[in-house]
Amino acid sequence: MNQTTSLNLWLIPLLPLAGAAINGLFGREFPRKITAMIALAFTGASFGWAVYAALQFLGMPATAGPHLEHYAPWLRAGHFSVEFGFQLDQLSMVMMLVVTGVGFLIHVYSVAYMEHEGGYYRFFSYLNLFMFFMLTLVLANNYLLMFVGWEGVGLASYLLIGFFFLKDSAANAGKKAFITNRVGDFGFLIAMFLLIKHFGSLQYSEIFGAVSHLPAETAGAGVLTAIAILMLVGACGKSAQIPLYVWLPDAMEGPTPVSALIHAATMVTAGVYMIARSNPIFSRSPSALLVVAIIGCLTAVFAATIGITQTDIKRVLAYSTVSQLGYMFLACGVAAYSAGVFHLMTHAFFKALLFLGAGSVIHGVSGEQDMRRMGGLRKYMPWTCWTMVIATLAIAGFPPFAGFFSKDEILWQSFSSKYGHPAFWAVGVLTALMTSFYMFRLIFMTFFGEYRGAKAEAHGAHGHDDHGHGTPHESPWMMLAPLVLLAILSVIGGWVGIGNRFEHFLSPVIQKVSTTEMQVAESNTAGIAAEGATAGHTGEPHTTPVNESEEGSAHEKKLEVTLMGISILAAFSGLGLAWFFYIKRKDLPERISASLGGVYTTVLNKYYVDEIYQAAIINPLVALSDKVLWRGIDVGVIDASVNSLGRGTKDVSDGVRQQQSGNIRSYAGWVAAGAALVIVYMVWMGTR
Amino acid sequence: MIPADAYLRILPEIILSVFGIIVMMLDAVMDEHNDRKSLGIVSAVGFVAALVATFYQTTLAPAINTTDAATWWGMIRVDNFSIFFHVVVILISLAVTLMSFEYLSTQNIRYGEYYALILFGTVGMGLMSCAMELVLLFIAIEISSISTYVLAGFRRRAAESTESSLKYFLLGSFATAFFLYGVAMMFGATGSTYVADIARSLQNGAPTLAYLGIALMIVGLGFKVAAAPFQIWTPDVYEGAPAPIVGLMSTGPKAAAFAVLLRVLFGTNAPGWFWIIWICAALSMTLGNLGALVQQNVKRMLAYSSIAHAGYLLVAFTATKDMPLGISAAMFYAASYAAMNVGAFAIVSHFANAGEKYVLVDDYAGLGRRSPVLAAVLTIFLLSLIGIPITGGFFAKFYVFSAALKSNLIGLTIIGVINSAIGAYYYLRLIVLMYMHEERAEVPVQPISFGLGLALAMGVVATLYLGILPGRVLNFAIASAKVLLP
Amino acid sequence: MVPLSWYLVLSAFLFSCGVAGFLIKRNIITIFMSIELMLNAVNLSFIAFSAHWHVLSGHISVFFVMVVAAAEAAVGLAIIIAVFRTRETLNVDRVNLLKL
Amino acid sequence: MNADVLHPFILTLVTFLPAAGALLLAFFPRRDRDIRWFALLISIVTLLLSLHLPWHFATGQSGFQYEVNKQWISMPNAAFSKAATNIHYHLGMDGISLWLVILTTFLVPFSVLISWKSIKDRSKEFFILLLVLETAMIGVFISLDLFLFYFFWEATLIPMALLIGMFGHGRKVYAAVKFFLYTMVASVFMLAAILWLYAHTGSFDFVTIQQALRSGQVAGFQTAAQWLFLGFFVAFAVKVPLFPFHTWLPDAHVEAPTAGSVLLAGVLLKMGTYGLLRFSLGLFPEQARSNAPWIMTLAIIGIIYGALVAMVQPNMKKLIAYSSVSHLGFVVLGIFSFTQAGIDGAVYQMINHGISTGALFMLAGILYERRHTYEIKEFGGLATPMPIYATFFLILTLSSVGLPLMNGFIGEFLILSGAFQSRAVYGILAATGVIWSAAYMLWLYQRVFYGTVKHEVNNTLPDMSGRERLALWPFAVAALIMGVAPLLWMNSIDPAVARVVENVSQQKSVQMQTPAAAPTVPVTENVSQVTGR
Amino acid sequence: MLHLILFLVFATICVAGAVSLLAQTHPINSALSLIVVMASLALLYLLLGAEFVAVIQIIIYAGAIMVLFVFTIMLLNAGVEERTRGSRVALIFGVPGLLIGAGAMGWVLSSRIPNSGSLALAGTYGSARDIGRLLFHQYLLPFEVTSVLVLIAIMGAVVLARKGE
Repeated sequence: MNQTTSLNLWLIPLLPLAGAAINGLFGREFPRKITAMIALAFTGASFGWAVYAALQFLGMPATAGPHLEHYAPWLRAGHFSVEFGFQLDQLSMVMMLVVTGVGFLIHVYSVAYMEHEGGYYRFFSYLNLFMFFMLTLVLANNYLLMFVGWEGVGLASYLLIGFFFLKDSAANAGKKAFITNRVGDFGFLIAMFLLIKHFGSLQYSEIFGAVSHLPAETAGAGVLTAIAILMLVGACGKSAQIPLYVWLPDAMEGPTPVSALIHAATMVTAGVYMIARSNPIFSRSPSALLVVAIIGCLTAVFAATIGITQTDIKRVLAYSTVSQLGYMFLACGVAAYSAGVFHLMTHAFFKALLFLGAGSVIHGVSGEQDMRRMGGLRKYMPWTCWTMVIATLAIAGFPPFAGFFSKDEILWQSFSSKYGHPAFWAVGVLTALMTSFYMFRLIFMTFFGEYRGAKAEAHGAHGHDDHGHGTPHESPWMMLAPLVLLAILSVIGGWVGIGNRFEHFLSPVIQKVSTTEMQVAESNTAGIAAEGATAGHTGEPHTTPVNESEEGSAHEKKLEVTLMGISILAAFSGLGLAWFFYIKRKDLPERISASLGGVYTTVLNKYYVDEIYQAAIINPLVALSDKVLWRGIDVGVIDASVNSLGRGTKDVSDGVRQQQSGNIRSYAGWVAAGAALVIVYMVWMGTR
Repeated sequence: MIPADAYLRILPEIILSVFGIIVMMLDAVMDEHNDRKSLGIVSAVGFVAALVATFYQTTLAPAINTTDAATWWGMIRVDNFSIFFHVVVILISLAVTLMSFEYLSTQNIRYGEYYALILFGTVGMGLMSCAMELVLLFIAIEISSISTYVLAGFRRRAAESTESSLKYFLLGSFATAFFLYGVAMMFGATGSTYVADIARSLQNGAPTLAYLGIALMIVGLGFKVAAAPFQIWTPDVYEGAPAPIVGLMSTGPKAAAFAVLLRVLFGTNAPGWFWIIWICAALSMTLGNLGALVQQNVKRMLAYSSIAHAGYLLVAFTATKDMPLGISAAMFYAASYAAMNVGAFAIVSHFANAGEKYVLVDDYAGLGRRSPVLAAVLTIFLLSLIGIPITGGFFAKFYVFSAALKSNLIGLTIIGVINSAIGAYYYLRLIVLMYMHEERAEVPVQPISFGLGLALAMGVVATLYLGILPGRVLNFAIASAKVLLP
Repeated sequence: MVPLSWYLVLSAFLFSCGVAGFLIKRNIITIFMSIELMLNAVNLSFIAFSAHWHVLSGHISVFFVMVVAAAEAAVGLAIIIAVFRTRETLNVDRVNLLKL
Repeated sequence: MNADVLHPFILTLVTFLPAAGALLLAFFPRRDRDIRWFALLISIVTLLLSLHLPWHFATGQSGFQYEVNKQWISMPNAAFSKAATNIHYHLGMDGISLWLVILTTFLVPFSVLISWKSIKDRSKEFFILLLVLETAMIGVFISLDLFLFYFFWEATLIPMALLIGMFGHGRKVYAAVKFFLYTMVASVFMLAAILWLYAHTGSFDFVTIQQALRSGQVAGFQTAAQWLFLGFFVAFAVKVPLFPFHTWLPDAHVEAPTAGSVLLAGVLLKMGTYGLLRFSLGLFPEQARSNAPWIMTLAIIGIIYGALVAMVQPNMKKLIAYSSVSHLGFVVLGIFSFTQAGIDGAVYQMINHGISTGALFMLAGILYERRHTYEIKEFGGLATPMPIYATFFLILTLSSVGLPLMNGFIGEFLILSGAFQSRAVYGILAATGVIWSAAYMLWLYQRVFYGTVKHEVNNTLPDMSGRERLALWPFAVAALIMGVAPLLWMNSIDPAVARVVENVSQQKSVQMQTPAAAPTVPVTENVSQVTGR
Repeated sequence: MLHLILFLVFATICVAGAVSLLAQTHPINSALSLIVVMASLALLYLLLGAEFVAVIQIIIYAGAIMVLFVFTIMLLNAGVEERTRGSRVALIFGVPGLLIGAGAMGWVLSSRIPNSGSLALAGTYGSARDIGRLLFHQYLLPFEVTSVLVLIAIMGAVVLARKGE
């Protein structure tokens, strides 16, 4: 690694931190303009520096490998030590750019969106704080530092979800998010302990270096599997996968920009990032990968079904986020990390866009979130409408929108990868269909048909205060500009993936696995890489371990095209269905839902998962702590026994006291008795 | 024919007796109706003089032989041991005298005999610590006992006082008879009443008679030091007797009696008493503490506590593997116990008020607010009784137990430490009441008079000195322990 | 020719009688008398022993014991009088104000 | 002034300055203002003096520094040579005690500040007790003579009990007595053990005894060792408090005055863990090892149990008290993991807990001054009327939850990794603590600060005054610095701990050994083998 | 031989007196029986050659002390002692204890005497002169100390018995 030029990566996270600090400490006194200025300035600067750094990095020779910067030791115990140090490589670069870029746009958006909210400075300092932690997460060069960001973003999201803390629901959501994440972090922690125990370090370079000498754990599970699974737990927490996804929908209590930034674009994808980052470990544990894939599939389809039934616009998006994250996990699960990251990126664009759009809608209809009371907004807010349509096309996977490329890549990999399986593919397609269905449902319900909202709408649930009149209205340009930019990105964002350029770009980060039966591939990784470089346009997957013969690749091309076709078909049919139900035959949905009855309500109520958790875990736990541990053991057993001991002593002492009858003759009696004992004993002693 | 040396050897006793007589005379010529503070001052002077004399005695050579007139034919022996106890008892009596000025006036007792009796009693105690002959020992014991019998009954119009006096007297003389019988048996066993001779003849093997004698003497002395199972009289007597006198008899005669016990058990090669003392110690500690737990009357509570402390002190006796250590531990304990207990009773007597109305634990509620100084001082004494560091009580306990452990008396030590933990509770109760409760009934508190202040000061200084810099006293004790052993 | 032990046993018996008197008699004065009896018993053994050892110190001891007894008697009776004044009784069982 | 001149006296000075101040205070007229200011002055001077210690502390050195060793009491003793039998005035500090002393001197001035207004009645007594307590606490941490140690150990008891009993509220007497008796009863066993050691080694000197025991010359040690260990252990376990012995803590905390709670949680509990570390491990390594399993189990029970019980407390202070049980459980766990990391973390966690929990108690006290209750249900929505207060509370909550870049995290992480190394399952069980702590602290925070104001009175609550903010700022900052730059502390802690570890593990100290199988590979290598260039 | 007879006679009287001391219910009778005991003891002393002691036994004890007793009894005109329900402890523990202790002592004194030689009718070595020499020579200190004792006794008696103010 060459340390010739330092890119001062530390600036990138620290600038937002500075912004956060300034706003946090002195923001109370500032006018809103200044606050906004500061927030934008610092995030913008950080974005700028990120771009600069990225360019510098790309300028470096490809052999250079990751660009490392070591600042200071952080903590040390014996021989074990951790440092403050950043690492810039292809993967973190992508993340960095997404975070700073999308983050900046969302900052801009929020300036207008939050115009009328209380605690303006608080909001922006939190938002900047989030940027800081997120960037630390992605730039860290060791797991502990990543964990810092990991927990930090959790904190930020806690604060932002609970931003409207006057609402109990918001406060609850924030707490729920933090604690659920903590459950995940617990797994992450243990994973780190295992790493320490077995590699004596948390530095990526050292760990992966050490790992690269280990064979894959094809036979049974070993340390690496354990580590991988535990990391997966962490990832599930952050990225809202089954079973820890429950916090994300509630997180929608936060202001919409927050949902866009944290709960769609960036934070929730941290899990995917971590898995991709740890690919050397995951790749060596097929079983772990399988688990990842399965969880991904389940989450994807599960969330999608819920998404279909929701009527709260933000919740629909929330569930779609969950399901898209499932997609990314699926990708990682089939060892197609680059595909996962690719989808991560595109998803960041269009999902952010969707949320911002939704926010704009909500803003426009003065705080209403229920789609059943919207409709026909097309004519009131065209910009919002069309940008959102673009995003929808993207997420639904219509070519040539961004989503298409990434999603198609995932589907293909899930089918063809060494770890793939047709079942995965099938689920993927099904999900794709549902996705496009509920997304268009959203579009139709919101923008088409008649406006169903009451004109003089009472002010919004979260105290959102619009400009008095009830009629929907387009949002100010400061909110629209980001929409437009993101829309553009949602269109062209995917093109970088054409011909596996993206995957190829990431390949330095993805470590090849040397499994016993794969010695061949291992031996000529160079060859593969080279061929990949030349045969770029064939869209030939590189992580696919199947042998590299010409006719094989030709046959594969056919296969891939067919599959592609099917997925496109799925997208279109989703659109069709949505159109059929929500434009053509508006009465149908009710009927169907009625006919489905129980099933429908179950799904509508998100399968009662929250209720089940509440009843199965939380309530028993609280009851246990209260009734058994505290009142039972603490008060009932320990204190009681101590007190009874004391009482016993008192009783004994009363007994002693009773001997003081006050009668002289009794006393003499005692003395005589005592004397007798002494005498007898001594006589015995004397005559022995 | 009697050399001057001989008189020097009993100089403190002489001085005390002279002052006693002076006090009697003055009392006779004084007017019935004015209080006897002046006499108190005179006797205080006497004690100081006696103290000086005692210190002077350190220059004497500790000679002992039965033909030498200079030691009254071996009747007494002036050495570190006797000097140690002389100092202790004289200081005790001095403190008690000082605290009595105020007490007598509040109880309006106008008998100069009070002071005279204390003076003469001190003579007895002094002799107890230096007598080398059992008959003289017996007389000395009787002197100190009889004077305390009388003093205990000094609040003549109070039924409790006379009753306690009676109980003390009857049971006391009962016990004395045992002791005397023991003396007779020793005499019979060895043909002499001189400690030295007895020691010599018991050196190699003792006849059963000697065992019997020791047993009877232990009974008698055990009673005097209020060790279980002969402790039973203590609470009643202490409750009834006038507070300052309780302060006196719970420390002075007791210390002297311990001196005698040491003399008898260690000075005469007495055989076979180990387990008796062991059991006495364990019993005293346990019964004393348990009894004190539920007491409402402070004097009674302190009485039980004094039983417990006698137990701790006896623990030191059982450290026979390293006798000098054990003996010195016992001596040190006696001294520090005297310091703290006299102090405690000084406050009790000050606080008791006319007719000893306020002697209940609850009367002490809120004392910390009403007179912070008094409360603080009492707290120091109580902490010392509990055995909290920087107080003499702590170091004494510490030293005793370390001596015991040096002789591998783990069992006894465990009993001891557990007891000291139990004991903490009832002393703490008082502290808690003083500081953490508001007063219930309006209980008057007089300003602290000069005499009392002096007595308290003595107590506090002694307690802290023994707690923080016990070194010199310890070394003195060790030295005297060495001379005690035959 | 009387063996020493006879005297001693006699003294022991008298002593025990004294103790017994303390235990069973109700009248304070009588109790006090039994204490005197105990002292007498002790004296007897003193004398016996000094006869046995052919030394006079035993006699001296007896002399002192008598003095002590006298002193005790004086004080003791005075105490008894004082008690009688406050209590109007000589029954020891009734003198139990202080207890527990 | 030249530092070296000071070295022989500095410890004595730091230790007894507060006591001297208290003595002076005793003769003050009862004018609260002067008394307060004087107490503050004394405590601050002490703090400044104590800062001399880390300043001139020879980092990286494991031995005791600033040692003072004077004969104090010569206990005559036939069985041993006179020299060995003296009770010494032996002070000295290593990296472990250093920071505990600083913690003490750091906490006291703020305790004075926080009691500025709240103590109106008998403030003279209050500050005297406070200063005396400071002396005793410092003494505990730096005395290297067992007698001296016990001396100070017991000396902390009275002032604390009185502080609780005189200036507390509610069932203060019950609490005070309970506190006193629990600790008293426990510590007499330690006394017995100390006496045994003296009786058989003829010395009270920690180092001497340690060497004597290690040499194995001490007669009958093998049989007594287990009992001695337990004797010490019980005393410390009650102070810590470890799981079954903990019930005195909540009562003591709830009823204690704010300053009392701060020092109780901040320092007194550390005396227990410090004792475990210094004496239980230092004197009885074998027993420590053989007893570790059940002690660690107790610690883990304490962690989880304390957290769960804390979760359901209706009373703010009780909640924090139980959280202390949980936190101290971590410390004990770390200590008995016998790993460098674990013990490093334990020591660090002691300081953390002092900072964060101390501050939390201060905050609770501030609230109490305004509303005279700790009942959580009395509050709610406080973030609106008192935002600054809410912010401080949040920061310290996070530090106690163990958020990275806050002090709490460093300690917990090291402890857990240490525990994990020694026994994986313990590490895992204990790690659940991170979930619980988040649960109860955030729930508390939500119930107190979020939502709309439920009780009218709370609308008018004034936010933190300048004095209060002055008292809290240092804690928040310290929490942050300790999280970001732990090395400032670790550099002096690490060597001292290393020595402890070495002592307790018969073979050379076990640290995080890097397996020989995986030599650290330069990154370029493993990347290039992928790219193939 | 004579010695033996005399011993038996006086011993019997002695025992009888002691027993009657216990048996009598009126203090006066008890006092009288105590006097009997003392007198017979005096004679036993004579048998053992302790003339001086025998004499003062009569003078001091029977003479002074018992008179004092009788005087007090009269003063307080103590009647027949009423049979109050005595203390259980004295009977349950005291009496058995007494019996056991007495038994042990008796056994020791009867059978464990070092050289259980018999005492001849000794010469007059216990004469007043010898006693006097001893008393004012070797036992001078105790003798002087007794003066303090007596002084205390007087004072105590005065203080306690004096009519209250």
